[in-house]
Amino acid sequence: MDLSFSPAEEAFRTEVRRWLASNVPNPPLPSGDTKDGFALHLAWERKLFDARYSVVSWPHEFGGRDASLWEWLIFEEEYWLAGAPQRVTQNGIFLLAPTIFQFGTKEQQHRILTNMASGEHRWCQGWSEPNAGSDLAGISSTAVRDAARNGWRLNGQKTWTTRGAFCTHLFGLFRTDPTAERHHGLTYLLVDLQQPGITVRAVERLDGDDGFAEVFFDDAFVADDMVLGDVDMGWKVAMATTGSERGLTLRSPGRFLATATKLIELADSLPSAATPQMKDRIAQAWIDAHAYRWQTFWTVTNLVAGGSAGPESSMVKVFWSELDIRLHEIALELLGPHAELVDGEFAHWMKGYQFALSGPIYAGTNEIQRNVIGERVMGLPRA
Amino acid sequence: MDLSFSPAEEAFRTEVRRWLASNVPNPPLPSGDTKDGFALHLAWERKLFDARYSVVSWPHEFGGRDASLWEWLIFEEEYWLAGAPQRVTQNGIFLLAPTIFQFGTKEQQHRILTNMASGEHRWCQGWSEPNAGSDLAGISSTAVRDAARNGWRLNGQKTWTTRGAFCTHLFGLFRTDPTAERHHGLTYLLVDLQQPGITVRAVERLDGDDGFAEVFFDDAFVADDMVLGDVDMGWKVAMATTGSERGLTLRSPGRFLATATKLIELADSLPSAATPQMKDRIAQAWIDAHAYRWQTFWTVTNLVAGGSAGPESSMVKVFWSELDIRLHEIALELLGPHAELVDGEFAHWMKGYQFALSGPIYAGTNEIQRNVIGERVMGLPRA
Amino acid sequence: MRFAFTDEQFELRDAVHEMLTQRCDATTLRAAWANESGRAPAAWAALYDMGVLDAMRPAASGGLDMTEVDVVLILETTGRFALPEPIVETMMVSAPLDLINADGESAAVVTSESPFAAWADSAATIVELTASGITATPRSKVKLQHRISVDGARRLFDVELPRTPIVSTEVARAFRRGVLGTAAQLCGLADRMLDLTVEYAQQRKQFGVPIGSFQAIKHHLADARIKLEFARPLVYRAAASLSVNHRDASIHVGMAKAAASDAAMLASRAALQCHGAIGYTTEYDLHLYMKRAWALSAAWGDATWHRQRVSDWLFSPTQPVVREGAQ
Amino acid sequence: MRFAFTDEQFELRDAVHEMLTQRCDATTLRAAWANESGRAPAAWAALYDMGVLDAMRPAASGGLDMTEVDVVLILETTGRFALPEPIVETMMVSAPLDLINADGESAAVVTSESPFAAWADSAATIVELTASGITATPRSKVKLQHRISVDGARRLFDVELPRTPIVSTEVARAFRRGVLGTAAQLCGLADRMLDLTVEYAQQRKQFGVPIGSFQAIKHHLADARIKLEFARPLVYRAAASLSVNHRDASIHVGMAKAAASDAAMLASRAALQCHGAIGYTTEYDLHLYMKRAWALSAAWGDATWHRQRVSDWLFSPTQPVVREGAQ
Repeated sequence: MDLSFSPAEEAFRTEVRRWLASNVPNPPLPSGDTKDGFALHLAWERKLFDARYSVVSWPHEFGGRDASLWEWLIFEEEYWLAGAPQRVTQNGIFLLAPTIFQFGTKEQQHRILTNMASGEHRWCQGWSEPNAGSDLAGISSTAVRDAARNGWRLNGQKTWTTRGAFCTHLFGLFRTDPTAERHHGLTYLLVDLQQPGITVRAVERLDGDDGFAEVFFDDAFVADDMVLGDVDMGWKVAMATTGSERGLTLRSPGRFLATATKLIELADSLPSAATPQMKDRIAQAWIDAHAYRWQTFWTVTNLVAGGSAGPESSMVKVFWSELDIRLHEIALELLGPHAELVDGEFAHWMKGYQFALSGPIYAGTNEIQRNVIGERVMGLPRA
Repeated sequence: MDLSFSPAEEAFRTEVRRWLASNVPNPPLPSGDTKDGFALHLAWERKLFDARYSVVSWPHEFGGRDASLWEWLIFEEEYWLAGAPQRVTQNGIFLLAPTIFQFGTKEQQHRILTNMASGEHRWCQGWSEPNAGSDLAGISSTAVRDAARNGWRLNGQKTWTTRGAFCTHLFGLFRTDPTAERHHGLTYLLVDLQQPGITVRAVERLDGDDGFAEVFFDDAFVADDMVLGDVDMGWKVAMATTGSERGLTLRSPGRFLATATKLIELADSLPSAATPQMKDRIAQAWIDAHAYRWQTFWTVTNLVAGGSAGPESSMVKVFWSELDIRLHEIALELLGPHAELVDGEFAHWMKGYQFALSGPIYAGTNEIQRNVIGERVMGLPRA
Repeated sequence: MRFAFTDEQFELRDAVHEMLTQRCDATTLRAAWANESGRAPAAWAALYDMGVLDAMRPAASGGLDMTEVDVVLILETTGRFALPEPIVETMMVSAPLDLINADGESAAVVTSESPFAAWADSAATIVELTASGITATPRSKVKLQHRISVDGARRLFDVELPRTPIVSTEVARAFRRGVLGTAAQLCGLADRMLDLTVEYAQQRKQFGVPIGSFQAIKHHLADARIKLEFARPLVYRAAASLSVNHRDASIHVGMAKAAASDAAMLASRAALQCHGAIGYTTEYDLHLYMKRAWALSAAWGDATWHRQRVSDWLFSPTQPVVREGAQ
Repeated sequence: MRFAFTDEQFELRDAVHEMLTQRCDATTLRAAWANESGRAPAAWAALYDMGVLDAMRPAASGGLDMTEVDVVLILETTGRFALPEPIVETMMVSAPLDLINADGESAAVVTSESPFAAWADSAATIVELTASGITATPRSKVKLQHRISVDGARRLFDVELPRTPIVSTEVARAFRRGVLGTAAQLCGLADRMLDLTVEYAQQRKQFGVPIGSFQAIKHHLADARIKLEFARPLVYRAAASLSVNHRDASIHVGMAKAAASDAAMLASRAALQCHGAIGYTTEYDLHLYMKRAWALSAAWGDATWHRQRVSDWLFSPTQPVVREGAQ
């Protein structure tokens, strides 16, 4: 057991910290879930890309640095501690890209990945449908073969598409075999949103930003070279992505360490509100943030040694999503009557609370995750 | 709305308080769930009976005082605040008696109730069986008609019978119609345990006392005049009892007010352990104990006005059982390394904690209660 | 002992309920988010016509001389509908002390626990509760600076008050009435959020069955419902204590607000989680009630603040036998 | 960065696991509850033969010179089996400082946080950790008074120590080792209780199905499992910090004990509730592990005590940038 980072890794940390110190936008950018804010974020992401900080863990040829998992974690810790902007391109980079690396052809990788890393193409996720939420296998949007044009015709509707209103492309599941049911006969398609036959309607999120979108398909077209993996085998491909969706957690310890640190600073700045009982809860949340960090180091050591992340990732998702809410609840209690303000110096705490509230809902509700933990981690019988 | 007690009620409170002050055993009696302790408790209950404090709410003819619900509540508050002994006859008095008042013949009432109130006969509950716990309708113990002797022959096994080892009689459900299933074909029988064909085996509880018993029936006999309600209609009768089992809560606010008061005194006696965060939790528990008191006053006012207690009693059961655990958890935390001791001045807290842990399990687990609340109080669909 | 409301008190509550069903539905709330005042004038006018605004005002000055017990159910109902009006500030805090006229005008109130004046720009009078007493200043003499609440209907303001004379020393009582009114509204909000969720869970299907049939959903909602059902009695009891000026009224009110704030927060968590993504959009109505619950649970002293006072009282050396607190 | 154990460390753990499977099953625990010493001599003898008792002792005095990282899994395993032996007191606290002989004798330890000496009547030496230093007194010179623990195997004693010289000033380190060892045992106990419960929930049927198929049971157990899986890394990390004498080792150990105590308490609640009445009897094995968990979660400083120290450290004015705490 060696809990120190190598000189090379520490050097990388220093380099990243320096670069961020002199480049992170100050004052912070407005929310990236509004039209204007999204544009500002794109400029920032372009800057990251030019400095090869957009996708550090990717191969050099796609704009990355071939960074190790450890370097990636170090980058993420520094990124969050520096208060750098949320990544508005994350759904492509963290959810789709791993799937493309795993299932995409070399040609697809070259055509798609670099444009994704640079922000040239922005990808949103098309999983949920009005009748397919927690029950993802309920998908009913269809893709019908159009042999004449060597592609597929899409019809149906996707919903809860994060930042769909600001994206250029969508990845999602469509039913290609109408006779098949549930998990069968689905295909994983990559769809250009900028074409006739597609209507995107922004949907306002709890915090008032247009963070969601509904996407309507009316005979939209997808060419064969935009099929990811085998036709009718989309479920297997998608599961790999939802796996890495929960795997997003791999990058987030830094996020909660940063929030815990800000929470301590907030308490220091509000001495009369920072009673011993509040400090006790802050200490617990800070301990939890570090528990998450070390649990991640444990997992990464295992991955580096060739292991793989299994259903345990469901435990991680429940843990961080509820920790995030606790961190913000404590902050709001410290703020007392100031908590409800969405203007002024403390506004980011209410904004953050509303964002945190989505954690136990998206990427598989925590209720679904607890079922998975009970059944696949602990071996309890299915209902 | 008038939240004051009448002069007569206050006078009753004073009378009860005086009597208890000069009669409550000091030092407290040992646990009533051991052979010797049970005997000492019986003597105490006899003393209560002689002073007509055993069953204050019962008619005078059965040893009571025809006390109003309010007087009963006042008595219970004073009883607990005086630190008087737990009632080892409570399962008869609080669970069976209400059913006998509702379903028993005049003859049965006269034959059974006074002996119950005096402790002459001690009644235990025969609900659960090895395969009928939360799923009470799974009962398989049988009662077969014995026309020659004008009665029934019992075979089977009951379990988790509280204080069964010290009781003289058992009330429970037996399957009289072997062809009927689940809730049908069950009959509510009153069984004399002191007869051949019955074996009682004490089962040690978490705290080491013989608080449970298994009761085995091997052609035991019950005469027709010990059938409560109609043959094969036992489920309806039993539900009335489990209703009042949760209704036990009607008497228990005093119990938790007393515990909360003792908890505050404990904190005062341990200044270094009584940190602001512990005091904060104590205040919350004290508030909860009073919430329970006033919720009870609300219910009683409604009952006095002719209303009836419905599935809401499931909410009460969940609330007090979890409050009881919280109260004791806080005490154990105040005691720190002394908490594990079961000798010395603080031992009653660990004893009380172990007792409290049974709350969410007996009388229908809190999981079952939450189902009931969801379905019958809130109107959510059954699974 | 009679811990229940009279038929008259229920009837008045029902009348207000019926009126608000007409004049304060979700559409009204969305209008309030968008309009200039953030208020629901039709509902306010009706409350004035019904005499509700002056219910607590002394008869001598044109009020109905009602008590906290008479109006607590009305306040709970205004919470149920998330009425975007300064009813607590006007009806509970100002009218009983004749700090405003009985002509339907409204008041805004600032205290150290609620430093932002809600709907102050449309108020006739700005009332301040200070340690030394109560002041009442015409809005025209007050400098207002708009602050933005997460609840789009709640128009908050920083106020700059000129030196003005103390008009009343009933600060403690006025504060308690404000706390009680807010606690009552929180119970109504919690109830409404749970109703919305039960309704949704009954019809929304996943895996071929209504999601309300899942044990996890049932238990989330059962826990929230339990919390609410044990907060309400504390609120009603606090109302009774205020109406008779009970020695420990401030403690009883604190117990009520702590319980009501916690109940409303738990209800909003359960409601949002059981709804899932739909509840996370502003197109769905839940957020209109949830954000009010967030705001009011922290206003007039949050749960932690009131619990601290109860704790200080319980552990004060001068505290008489604690059992007295039970009487 | 390599946050994992070596094959050798796992092998040693497995060897101890296998031995305890033979020599420390539930029958052994019940025997310990009943016998004179409260101990499991066969298991203790085997640990001595395996060199485990002297693993942390300097090689110079006949030990194996192992570190906290080498032994933390062993301690977790002794917790899994609720080994009724003073292994933490002997192996972690006393042997590393040569306070007892390397011949299989045992030590009892008293500190201000754990004032009762466990298994002191069968110990060779009574070790006391005081602010000024460590004392070690032969049992013959110590007055013992038996105290009864809820865990029938844990024989506790009030001790009356004669004045004896300080034999070591390594108090802080000895205390941290005791805390770490106890935290590791708590993880093992939690794991065992959850295994027992899953096994029971798989076979116990109600309403015609295994109770483990009910969502309420799954979610209780999932929550307990999550708590445990996020406590373990803190325990292993604390072991590493102790082994390199990390500047913040005391904080890391405190984080570990707070998390392990909470995890064990939650696991015992979930285990008992999911078992129902059967778990509430002493005829069933759960209580043997649950009562040890109750005792150890409070021993060597409970969660609240350690969290208080973390809090004091986090909020001390001299605290360097908190992010350093993350390194």
